[in-house]
Amino acid sequence: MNTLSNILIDGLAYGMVLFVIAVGLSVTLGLMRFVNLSHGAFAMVGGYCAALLTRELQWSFWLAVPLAVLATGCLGAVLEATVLRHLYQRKELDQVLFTIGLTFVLIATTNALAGPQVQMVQLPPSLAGSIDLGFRTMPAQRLLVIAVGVAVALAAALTVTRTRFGIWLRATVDHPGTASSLGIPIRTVQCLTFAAGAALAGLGGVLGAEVMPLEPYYALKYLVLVLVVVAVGGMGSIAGSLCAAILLGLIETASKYLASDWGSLFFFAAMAIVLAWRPNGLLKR
Amino acid sequence: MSPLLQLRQVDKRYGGLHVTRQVSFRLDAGDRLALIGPNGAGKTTLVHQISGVVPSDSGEVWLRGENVTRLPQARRVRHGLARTFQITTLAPHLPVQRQIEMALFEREGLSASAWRSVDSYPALTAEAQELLGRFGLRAHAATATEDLAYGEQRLIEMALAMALRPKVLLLDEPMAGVPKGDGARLLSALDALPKDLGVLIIEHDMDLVFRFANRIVVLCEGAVLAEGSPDDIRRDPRVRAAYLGN
Amino acid sequence: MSALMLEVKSVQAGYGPMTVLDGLSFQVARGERLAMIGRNGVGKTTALRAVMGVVPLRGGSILFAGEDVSRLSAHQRAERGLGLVPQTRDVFPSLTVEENLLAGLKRRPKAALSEAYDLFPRLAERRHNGGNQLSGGEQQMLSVARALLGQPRLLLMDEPLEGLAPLIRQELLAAFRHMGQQTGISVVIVEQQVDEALAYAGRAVILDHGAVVHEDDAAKLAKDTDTLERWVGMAVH
Amino acid sequence: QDSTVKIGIIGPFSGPFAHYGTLFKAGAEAYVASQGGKLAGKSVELIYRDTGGPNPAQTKVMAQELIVKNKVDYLGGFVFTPNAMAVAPLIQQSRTPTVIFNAATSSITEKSEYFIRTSYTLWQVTVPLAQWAAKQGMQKVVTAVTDYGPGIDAEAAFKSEFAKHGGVVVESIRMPIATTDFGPFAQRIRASGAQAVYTFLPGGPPNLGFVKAYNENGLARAGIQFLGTAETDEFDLQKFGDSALGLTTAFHYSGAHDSPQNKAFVAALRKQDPAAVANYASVGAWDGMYVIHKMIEATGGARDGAKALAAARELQWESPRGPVRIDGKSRHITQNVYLRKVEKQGGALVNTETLSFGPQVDFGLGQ
Amino acid sequence: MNTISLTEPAAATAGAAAAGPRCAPAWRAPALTLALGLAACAGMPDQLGLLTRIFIVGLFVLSLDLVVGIAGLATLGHAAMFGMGAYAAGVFALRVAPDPLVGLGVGLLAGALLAGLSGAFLLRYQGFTFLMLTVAVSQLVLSAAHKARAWTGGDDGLSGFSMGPLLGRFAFDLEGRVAACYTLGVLVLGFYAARRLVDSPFGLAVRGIHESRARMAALGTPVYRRLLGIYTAAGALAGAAGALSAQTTAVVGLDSLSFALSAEALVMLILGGAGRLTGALIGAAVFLVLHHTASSINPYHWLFIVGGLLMLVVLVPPAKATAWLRARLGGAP
Ligand SMILES: Nc1ncnc2c1ncn2[C@@H]1O[C@H](COP(=O)(O)OP(=O)(O)OP(=O)(O)O)[C@@H](O)[C@H]1O
Ligand SMILES: Nc1ncnc2c1ncn2[C@@H]1O[C@H](COP(=O)(O)OP(=O)(O)OP(=O)(O)O)[C@@H](O)[C@H]1O
Ligand SMILES: [Mg+2]
Ligand SMILES: [Mg+2]
Repeated sequence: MNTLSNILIDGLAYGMVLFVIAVGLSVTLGLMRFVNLSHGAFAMVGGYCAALLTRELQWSFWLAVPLAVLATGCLGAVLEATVLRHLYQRKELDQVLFTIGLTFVLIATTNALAGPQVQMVQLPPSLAGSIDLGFRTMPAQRLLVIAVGVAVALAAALTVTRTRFGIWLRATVDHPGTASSLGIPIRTVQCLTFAAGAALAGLGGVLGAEVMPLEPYYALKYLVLVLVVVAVGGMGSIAGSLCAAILLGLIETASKYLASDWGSLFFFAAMAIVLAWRPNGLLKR
Repeated sequence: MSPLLQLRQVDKRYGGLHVTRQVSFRLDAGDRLALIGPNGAGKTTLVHQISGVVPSDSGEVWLRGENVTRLPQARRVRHGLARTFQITTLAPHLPVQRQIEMALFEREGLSASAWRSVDSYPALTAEAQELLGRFGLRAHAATATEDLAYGEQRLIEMALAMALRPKVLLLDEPMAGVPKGDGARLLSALDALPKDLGVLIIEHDMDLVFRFANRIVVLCEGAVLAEGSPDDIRRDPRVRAAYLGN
Repeated sequence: MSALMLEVKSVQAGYGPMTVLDGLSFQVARGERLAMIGRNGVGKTTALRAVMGVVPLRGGSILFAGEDVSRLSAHQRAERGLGLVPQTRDVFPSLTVEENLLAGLKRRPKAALSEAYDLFPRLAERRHNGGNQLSGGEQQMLSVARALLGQPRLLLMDEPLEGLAPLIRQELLAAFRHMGQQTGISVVIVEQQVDEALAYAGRAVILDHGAVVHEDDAAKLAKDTDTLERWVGMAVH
Repeated sequence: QDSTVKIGIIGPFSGPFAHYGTLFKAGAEAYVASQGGKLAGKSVELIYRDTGGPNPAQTKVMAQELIVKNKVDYLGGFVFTPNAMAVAPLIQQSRTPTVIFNAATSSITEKSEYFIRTSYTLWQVTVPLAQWAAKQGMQKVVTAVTDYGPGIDAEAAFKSEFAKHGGVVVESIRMPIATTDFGPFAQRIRASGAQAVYTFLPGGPPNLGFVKAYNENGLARAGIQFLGTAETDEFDLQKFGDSALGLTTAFHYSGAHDSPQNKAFVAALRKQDPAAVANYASVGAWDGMYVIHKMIEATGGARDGAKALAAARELQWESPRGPVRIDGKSRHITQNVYLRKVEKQGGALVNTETLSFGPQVDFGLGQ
Repeated sequence: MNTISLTEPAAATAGAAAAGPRCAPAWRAPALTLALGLAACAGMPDQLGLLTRIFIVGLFVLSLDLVVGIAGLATLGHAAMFGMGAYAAGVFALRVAPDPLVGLGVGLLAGALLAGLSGAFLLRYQGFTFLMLTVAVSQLVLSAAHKARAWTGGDDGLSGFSMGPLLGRFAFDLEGRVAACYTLGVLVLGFYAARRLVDSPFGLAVRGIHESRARMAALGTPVYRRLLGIYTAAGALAGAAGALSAQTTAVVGLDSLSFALSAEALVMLILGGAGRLTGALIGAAVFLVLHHTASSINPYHWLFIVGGLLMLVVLVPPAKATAWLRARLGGAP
């Protein structure tokens, strides 16, 4: 009984961490269908910015995080406007190659600038402790992650499905030329969306740092994990990514409680089963 | 004589949408059957059901005396069925000639042969080139298919179906995008096909339909509205109201 | 204010190493209906796409309502009043029918949508279906309706009748005529159904190898079987 | 030219484990610099090769190149067991003395008689820790190790030794190597009702994650004693912040070891590379170079593997970690193991040695 | 016979000069590879280890090209077959017999077997779903190998076996001469077989499936079976490459099953150009040589170099670059 509630609580918390880390990719890969393997690198940039601001400059966490997210978004926008825009029409494999290359360079840069050590984001006292749930305790920071995760999921899903911008975005992805000839400013749409994806990646990097520590290889380490979340959730479905993240978080946590010596076997088996059952993801549109 | 193709009460739903309803008709050797009807009547869906792209919810499809309702697409093709697509469906990067050769290898049952080069079948190569020549595409033999104009790609759709030397040929708006003159000539050329071949054609150009078909089935809202000779259909007031106009 | 809606001056365009349009020039007057005909692969589609700005120019210039739009992007041209019905229809598969219609809309949605649904009742029935779930003809309707909702001053239509049932075709051409009288919209129509196109249009140009080879009054051209036979290869009737 | 001795150093210089490579380099070069740039009168050339992570095939290619093309006299380095295993046939065939600076599985030195090891094995540091735990009156301990070779070694070592002294390992948790969220394991440790947790994790981020989970889930407050080995590695000790205070580990080296030799080592290292950290990797390289130094001395710089090995076998010296010697039979280093506690000194966290268990051999051989 | 004529038949035959597409002889590229490989071995006797590695990885990337470039199935799990072949050959050498050629056959079969079995499941899916499922399958195989310590040695690696002499005569030497010739030989044979496969009607059908499944199905091609065929063939080649790796290094690590290996091979393939087989070899050679030089000159920041190169290759594709160069140098078009 106790184990079950532990699994539920820890699984939910871990799932939300997975979600905030993956949601940016859900935008760039899922929605824009741009195979953005540099997602982890953007997350890393966001995380490092926040770590730098809070630790070296002693900024308040609440100020540093939005700024770090903004900075990542700007980096995304600049890269999109200068280089990545030329890759939308290219083969997916070219996108893979380019974004992997970009990731390598960002890893090497990070390593050269900040060294190989783990970077910590300085948490404010209100988040640093843990919260007593009666029968157990839980890190306070996870509550923030859960709240932000839900908020981001709602905001993103509504933007995509309910607003004019969402229609523009999906139209642009389907047939850019035709979208443009209907008067949709496709360049703006693409650039903004990519920047938003990068910013969300940055947010994930910051908020997820407690569980997925920031170090240069961060950019590649969790790539498979976030790809799995996006795949299981279904291309282009933010809500799907949320469900997938929670499901996978629960499974992973349950396996830690009950059968940890099987490693990530259950995680991947779960993914295989879900995809075999629903090839287009949990929430197929 | 058993019909080449027979549909028995074929049905298909997409969620709440009843797309084909209890459709039955037959196609005999030598038939030139036109399937017409308003947009969204379910004509393409019916062709998908016959060729096995889309499974039927109920009903049966019989091909040359055999129930093929549950067979996969490939098996139906081997039973002598060939089709074209309304929305051009080709391998975009392959040279046009290779595209045709694929069909020929498949017809000859060679597509599992994994050692001899495709160039070592001179008879088939010649046949492919001859076929391209007949469609005026000989000069494009080495061109990548996607580099052809839309109308030329429509012709390849036809050429591929012909290459299979089918017994039953399903043509889904083959003339769309082809200049009218060429379309007319294409159809009269179809007339010269072997007599025992059954052709089912979907087409919205009534000039061509009335010239080509010896029998017409009108589909409306997924059900057969009328069936008969071209003259019957032309005069049928229901068909005029639903489809033909004045 | 220029009396010409569109002026295409010795335009060059192509794909990769290939040149498709080679010195293409033609004009469209305000309120005029121009038919563009020619065999497969002569560059009709490319011409329309170049005017719209979807295919980049390699030479020449395009003037729209007197303004040089050669360097503008497609959406800027759309804002100035150009509209295109692409030959491949390009319905957005991940949008529903209604969202497809809203994509290019600049006005209040309600009135515009009901206009579109009046023209194509079939679309109203399918309004919540995905764009990838439509029949060929329904896609064509959607593509035309979508372009019309943008309220273009010059509408470029690439085989807009293809795949439509005869009844719809007649209705649609009638609607186009009506619209032309009401709003003074100019139209360039590419059509393989040459007789229909010539009956609808006021003037016609024939393309071959990416250039205009013949230009005439549509009604006159319709009777000029020699010319048609030569350039379009049709011996209809 | 003839009098130059070439030493190939194989380790990860890129990838997630690149800091090992950096520390190897700093440690080895610091040693050479401390000897005035020459070893036994010979100038030495250090040639580095990057393996990335565990990649035996790649490692073998590099070792082969070093031996055949660069004609190195000695090999050094090695972080991962399979990489070390991969070169065994090569060094055996070419008689190249090879000093392992880090890889910690006991059986490696059995694969070739040209292997010498100046690091540690998990048996070596765990056995005295288990004895100590039993002596402290602990009866129930839970083990939580990362599920890979060294972790399994560590678990086996603790279990068998602790049982010998009457203790019970109530639960043996193996944590997948890719684990990032250690919360569930912390809960399991707590639920097991043990008095202490013995743990082994690979260096870097997992250490941080585990210690954080240990604190956040209230294990420290519940009085569950932390028994570790390399977890409080000086390399990222400062990142732990105050959460590391009081962690108890048993290990063969602490950067804070109080001896003139260690002070000299730390100073030399600083001078070589201000960013380098004195920890088990850099000291492993430093001592490894010492062994190579002595082998060069014995052979006079000539290429004679057998003679070099004979010299190394009986070596005994005062290392920065304390008195050590190479065990003649196993060719593994015999050294003191210390009980250490994390404390704050001058604003920085250090591993303070509170107790020396005395010289320990590798108990893992023949297990 | 069908007799349609759209244009005048005379015109069609007159245009017979328009040549159709033709395949290059299947032996040409492999023969060139053999010549280049031998020349490299002769020219760089010190670097036989590196060359051996290039031959092995080249064979592996070649097999990946069959799946990715030819069949159009992007996979990030190809290492599963490589590792399977490696472990099979290693276990075979350790427990049964040390003969290299028999071991190679065992590795090849093991790779084919795994590909056949996993393909039977995987090939029901396409695109991104397929990609992620290949990741899942290879991770499951990795977990299994990790768990089966008794057979695989877990993460300590499978070691302790040694290979007998090749053909009973040529023992594997320290400089790696025999290993280099052996792997080059297998690579060239594998390349020749792959070339024939791709140029055959079977290969054509697979390429057709790559481009349009619906079209191929309508032509009567049993799509699933053809894909399974090519996937199994690719698995066999990957297994052979794995076996070569196990035999020449005498150790098999879990890295031979890892995601990193799959991803790296994919990078090599795209680098060299997917879908042309030669691209696979070029990509493997360029990548490994680069890695090797970059990491011997300055091991610290080789990621800068390779990352920059990858981006450059995408932005300025080699084909474009050579065309530009040729134009620049004023050569014939
Ligand atoms: N995307 C493309 N890439 C390369 N070549 C193309 C492309 N689109 C068209 N072409 C080529 O450009 C030429 C002109 O094509 P275009 O589509 O403009 O012709 P069209 O007159 O519209 O023909 P149709 O009547 O068949 O639609 C053709 O030869 C075609 O092969
Ligand atoms: N996958 C699908 N999901 C839902 N509805 C579909 C799907 N495919 C087709 N439909 C609907 O089924 C109906 C019949 O489509 P079908 O393509 O068979 O029409 P058609 O008779 O060929 O029309 P057209 O002449 O326009 O090509 C259409 O209304 C279409 O919207
Ligand atoms: Mg249809
Ligand atoms: Mg066109």
